[in-house]
Amino acid sequence: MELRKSYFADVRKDDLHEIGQARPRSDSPGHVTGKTAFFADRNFPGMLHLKMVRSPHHHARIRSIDTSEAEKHPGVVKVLTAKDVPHNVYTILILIQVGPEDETVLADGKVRWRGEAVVAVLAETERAAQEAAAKVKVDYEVLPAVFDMEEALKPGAPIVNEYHGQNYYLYDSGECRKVRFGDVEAGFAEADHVLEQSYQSSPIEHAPTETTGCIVVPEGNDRFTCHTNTQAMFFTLDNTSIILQMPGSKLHFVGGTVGGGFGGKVDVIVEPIAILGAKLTGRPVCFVYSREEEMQISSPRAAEKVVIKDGVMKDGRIVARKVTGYTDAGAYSRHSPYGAQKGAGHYPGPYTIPNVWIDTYCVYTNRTPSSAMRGFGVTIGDFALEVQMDKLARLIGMDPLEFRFINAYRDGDMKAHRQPTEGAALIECMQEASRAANWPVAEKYMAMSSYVKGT
Amino acid sequence: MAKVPVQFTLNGSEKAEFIDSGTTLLNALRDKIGDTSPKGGCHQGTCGACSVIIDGELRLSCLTLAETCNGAAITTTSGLAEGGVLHPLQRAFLDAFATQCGFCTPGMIMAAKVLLDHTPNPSRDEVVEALSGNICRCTGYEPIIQAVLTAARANSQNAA
Amino acid sequence: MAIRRGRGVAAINYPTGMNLGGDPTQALVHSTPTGNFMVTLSSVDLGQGMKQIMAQICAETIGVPTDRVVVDTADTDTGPHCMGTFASRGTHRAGNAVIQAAKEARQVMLEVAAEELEVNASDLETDGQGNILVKGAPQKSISIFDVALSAHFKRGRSISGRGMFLIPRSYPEKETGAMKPSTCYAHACTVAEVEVDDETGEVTVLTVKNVFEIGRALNPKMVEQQLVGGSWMGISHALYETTEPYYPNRDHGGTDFNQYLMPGPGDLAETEIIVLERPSADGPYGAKGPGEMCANPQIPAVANAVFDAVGVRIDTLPITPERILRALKAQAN
Amino acid sequence: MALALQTFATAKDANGALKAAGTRYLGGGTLVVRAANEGDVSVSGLVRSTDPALSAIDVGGGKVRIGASVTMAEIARHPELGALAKAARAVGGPAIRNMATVGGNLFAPAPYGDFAVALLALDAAVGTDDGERPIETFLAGRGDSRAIVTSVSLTLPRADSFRFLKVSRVKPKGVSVLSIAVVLEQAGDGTVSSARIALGCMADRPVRAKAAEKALIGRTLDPDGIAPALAAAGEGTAPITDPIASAWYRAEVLPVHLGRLLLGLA
Repeated sequence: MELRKSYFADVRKDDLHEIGQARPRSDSPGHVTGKTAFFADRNFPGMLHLKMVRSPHHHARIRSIDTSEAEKHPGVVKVLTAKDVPHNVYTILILIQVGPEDETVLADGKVRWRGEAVVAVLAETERAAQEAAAKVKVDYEVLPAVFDMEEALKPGAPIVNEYHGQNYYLYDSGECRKVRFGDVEAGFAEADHVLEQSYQSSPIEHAPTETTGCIVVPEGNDRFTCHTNTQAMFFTLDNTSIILQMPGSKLHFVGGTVGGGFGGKVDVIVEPIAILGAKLTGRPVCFVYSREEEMQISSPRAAEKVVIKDGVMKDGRIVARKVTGYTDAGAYSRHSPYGAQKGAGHYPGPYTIPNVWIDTYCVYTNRTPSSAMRGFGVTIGDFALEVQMDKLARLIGMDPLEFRFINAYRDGDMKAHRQPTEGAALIECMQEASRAANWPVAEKYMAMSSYVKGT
Repeated sequence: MAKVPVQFTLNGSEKAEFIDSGTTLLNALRDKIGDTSPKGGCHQGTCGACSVIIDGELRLSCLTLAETCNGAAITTTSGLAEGGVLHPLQRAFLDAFATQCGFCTPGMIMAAKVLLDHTPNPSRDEVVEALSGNICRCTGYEPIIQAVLTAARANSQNAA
Repeated sequence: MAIRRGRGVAAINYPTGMNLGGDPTQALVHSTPTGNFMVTLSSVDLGQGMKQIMAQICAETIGVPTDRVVVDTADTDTGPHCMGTFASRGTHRAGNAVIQAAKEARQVMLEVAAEELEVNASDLETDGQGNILVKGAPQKSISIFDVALSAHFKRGRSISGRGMFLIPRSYPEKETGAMKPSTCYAHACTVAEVEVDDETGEVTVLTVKNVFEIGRALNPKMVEQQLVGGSWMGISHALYETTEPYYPNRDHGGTDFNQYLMPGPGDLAETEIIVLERPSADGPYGAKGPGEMCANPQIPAVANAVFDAVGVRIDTLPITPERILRALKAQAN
Repeated sequence: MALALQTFATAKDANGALKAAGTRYLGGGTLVVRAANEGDVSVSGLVRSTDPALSAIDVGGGKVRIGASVTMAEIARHPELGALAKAARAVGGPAIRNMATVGGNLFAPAPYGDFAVALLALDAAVGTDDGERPIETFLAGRGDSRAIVTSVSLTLPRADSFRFLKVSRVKPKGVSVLSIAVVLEQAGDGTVSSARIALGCMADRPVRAKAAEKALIGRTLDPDGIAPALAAAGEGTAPITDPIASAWYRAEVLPVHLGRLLLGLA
């Protein structure tokens, strides 16, 4: 890696003692000696193992659940169903008023994706929990399911989640988050070329080497210590407190040594049910995802569809951009309404375009609920935007890098969401990339600056 | 549940335990013996985080039943530093900033150690091959490869 | 058989912190009797090295070497609230909270030192080595060790501080979408060079040249860790990864690291990283969040390079050999 | 029922124990222990044998008998099994190769079982206490087999007559898109006098490409000469679809990779 100190030297103090120094990491000695203690590197006498009975169906009504055989299985200590969860509602973004409360901790009456948690089995050993889980009998009435976002948005599609009443999240702005800037239709009318293209992604897993999990220890004084690899301590504590209808003062979360997160450990999934198990049994409880669960049950990065329609002039200026984004939330919201609206704030990308129209939708389908991941709400949008930029440049016969210089945002430029650009540095990144990749551009672009408009 | 005796050396010291038959070496090491340096990243044999050295060979402790290790000599990453002095590989991982979350690190170091034990001056391709059963999600592998090559160079200089 | 070569470029920006703000983080800082400093947080280190970075930020602000700072974090009984580690917010939000707390502690430290040295606190400065000096008269000094002892046992002062950082929540205007998503943005431009086997659709990424602008590289080696690993993940996203290979069909989802595809150590592109620093107005020492955006530009850069190589557009991720081969066959017809 | 392991000194005794319901034979553990870890509760008893014959490699007279417990790593480093080394190294990473056995590989479902593909091309004989069977017969009925595999025997190929290719997405250790093993004999004029081609991932278990084998006879190993064989390569196959690749893709690239292998380009 090289630091190119020549850029922005006039606005940067470089005479610091500790900042800017490549100090060794304080945690590395623990890592290389195997002494770093991850949550699972603890062992408590009498610890129970929690295994989840999951839906084999994408969409089904639960007619009945029979846990009697499982409860009799040797080594089983407790079997939990929806009725055992004090406030059986997954409350993830309620603390910042995003909501919605559209998901249960354990399925109650219905399942809406293959893998949804239905019954939790707590046993002396993992094996006993697995064997007992196999003995839980759930009678399902299978319902029609929908997997394709376009199908889900059509009238008459199976309703994934009755909470919403339709297969999309309802924002205060309506069926989508909207950005309206300038007159996009006038821009298309004025443009030399109009190009509309559609982009698609598939769900992506964080795949941390350490799977999601926690160990809960009853402290004997009505308090519970939860050793967890959550990415957000109080987020998890406060949500658990609501779900378990338990004062937050009874909960003690310890973590902060995590075997990779990438956004996958932001969902508050394992802790509430494990703490409930510890409370009802008085025993330490370990609930850790198997690798299969991490890969297919934990929330992935959402699949997205992005439709971009651009009006571009022969001289390289983009004069209008309309973006319609669809985020496949799966069966429940989790963080997806937030992610979809983050996309609305990100489009039309780091370019100054006078006429912009953005709609971003959060769509429900019968698949594993998606949630946050590294680059949440932006990564797939950037793929779509930057491939579109390449297509536009070729459409007008312009070098793709030079085309970006022409449209790059600079300090003071008004963005579509009506914030003036501050601290821009796209131009300088492209100038340095031009040099590093030996991809020459015209001298006028190398002379540009993010500081001042116009060269 | 039938208990079976297991006895082996772990990092040079004798260990003897009664365990449930069918217990994996990974679980025996972590839960019974208290060596948590091998990590359970998948329990499928697909991530390498549980790698240990058994009688000089790299093995996956998650797929090895403990009772099949009677009489074996087992090495784990927790046993590499001698008298508080880091093994050259551990030193190289530190210096190369080759750890991020650290979860894969003990397994990576085991895989690298077996390589250097047999091939003191490996090529880059040999390092890549040696690490190929170990997943890292943070680093992009390059710093780890560089750490192993650096440790090999340090080894050969010490030997010279 | 033909191996065809192409290159592609992409440029991106990325917001630091939770979209629309409203995501607070707090920090507490106090000295021990011998002049070491404790930073207490509830933020989570995911492996990116937050603990180390917070120690360096605190050390810089107080004016001591980093090894005199201990970070105690992610314990809800001791650490004040943090929204969590996500949205490239850790360094920015917690870093600002630590600076505020450390400044408050530093002020008390200087006041105690001023009493010991019988000067005004405003006339004092730190040397970064653990000493407090009178500006312009460095021979007149006192060690932070002695200042902390004095504060504890002689003057009854708590060398401590509280920090809180909150970007006020922005609410999007319903009809226009007027809003403030973020206060600062990181930037990147990537050029990727690929080879495509036009009989099998297999792609080899030969080189990626990444330029990242991240505000401030607080610890350059740790920044490099993030950027190298992120660049690998970007390529991985472009060409390999998905839990649903036949999306929207739900079948054949991978359940292990053999089936969930990611580039192995034998698939690495030659990776070049160049870092620019335009300090952000509200970042801790100008830092922005580099952890997420570093994995984004490789995806379109690789996609564009594939087109440059073989003349087919794959607008669906991941860009698998199958998708390329199908497109090549369609193109041939 | 908790999992329990029984160890026997002879394969014969182990065979007896395997008659009990819910038992499986434990080889290297890469399949069986994994299944138990993943919550397969149908198996409660594991049986293994420490019979030294299972771990022996006997080379002589141009033939080799490999005990079923011999690992991929042992084959890969054996000085007289150089011809098989590439196929043995195609299995897993270093740790897996120290564990995965020849016997286990015969049971590995696609996309695993690359070494068995090589054994099929080499026309190995699979030994149990009941005697030896041709590998083709064995593979066809492997789901019904309860008897412990004790060995595989084969005639060692001349180095230049045996070719092996594994195609994977992830390097150097990824599971197969497909694997191909070819044993070729050529006449003095360079034309193919005999050919045996085995394919991995082109069905749920290794299969032969008999039409392609036939189409090679009398042909030379050049693009024109092998064209009929490539055209026939997929005949009788039913490629798997999995997270690695679809059946369509496997079928499309099989002739490409077979061609490269035959022309010495792979």
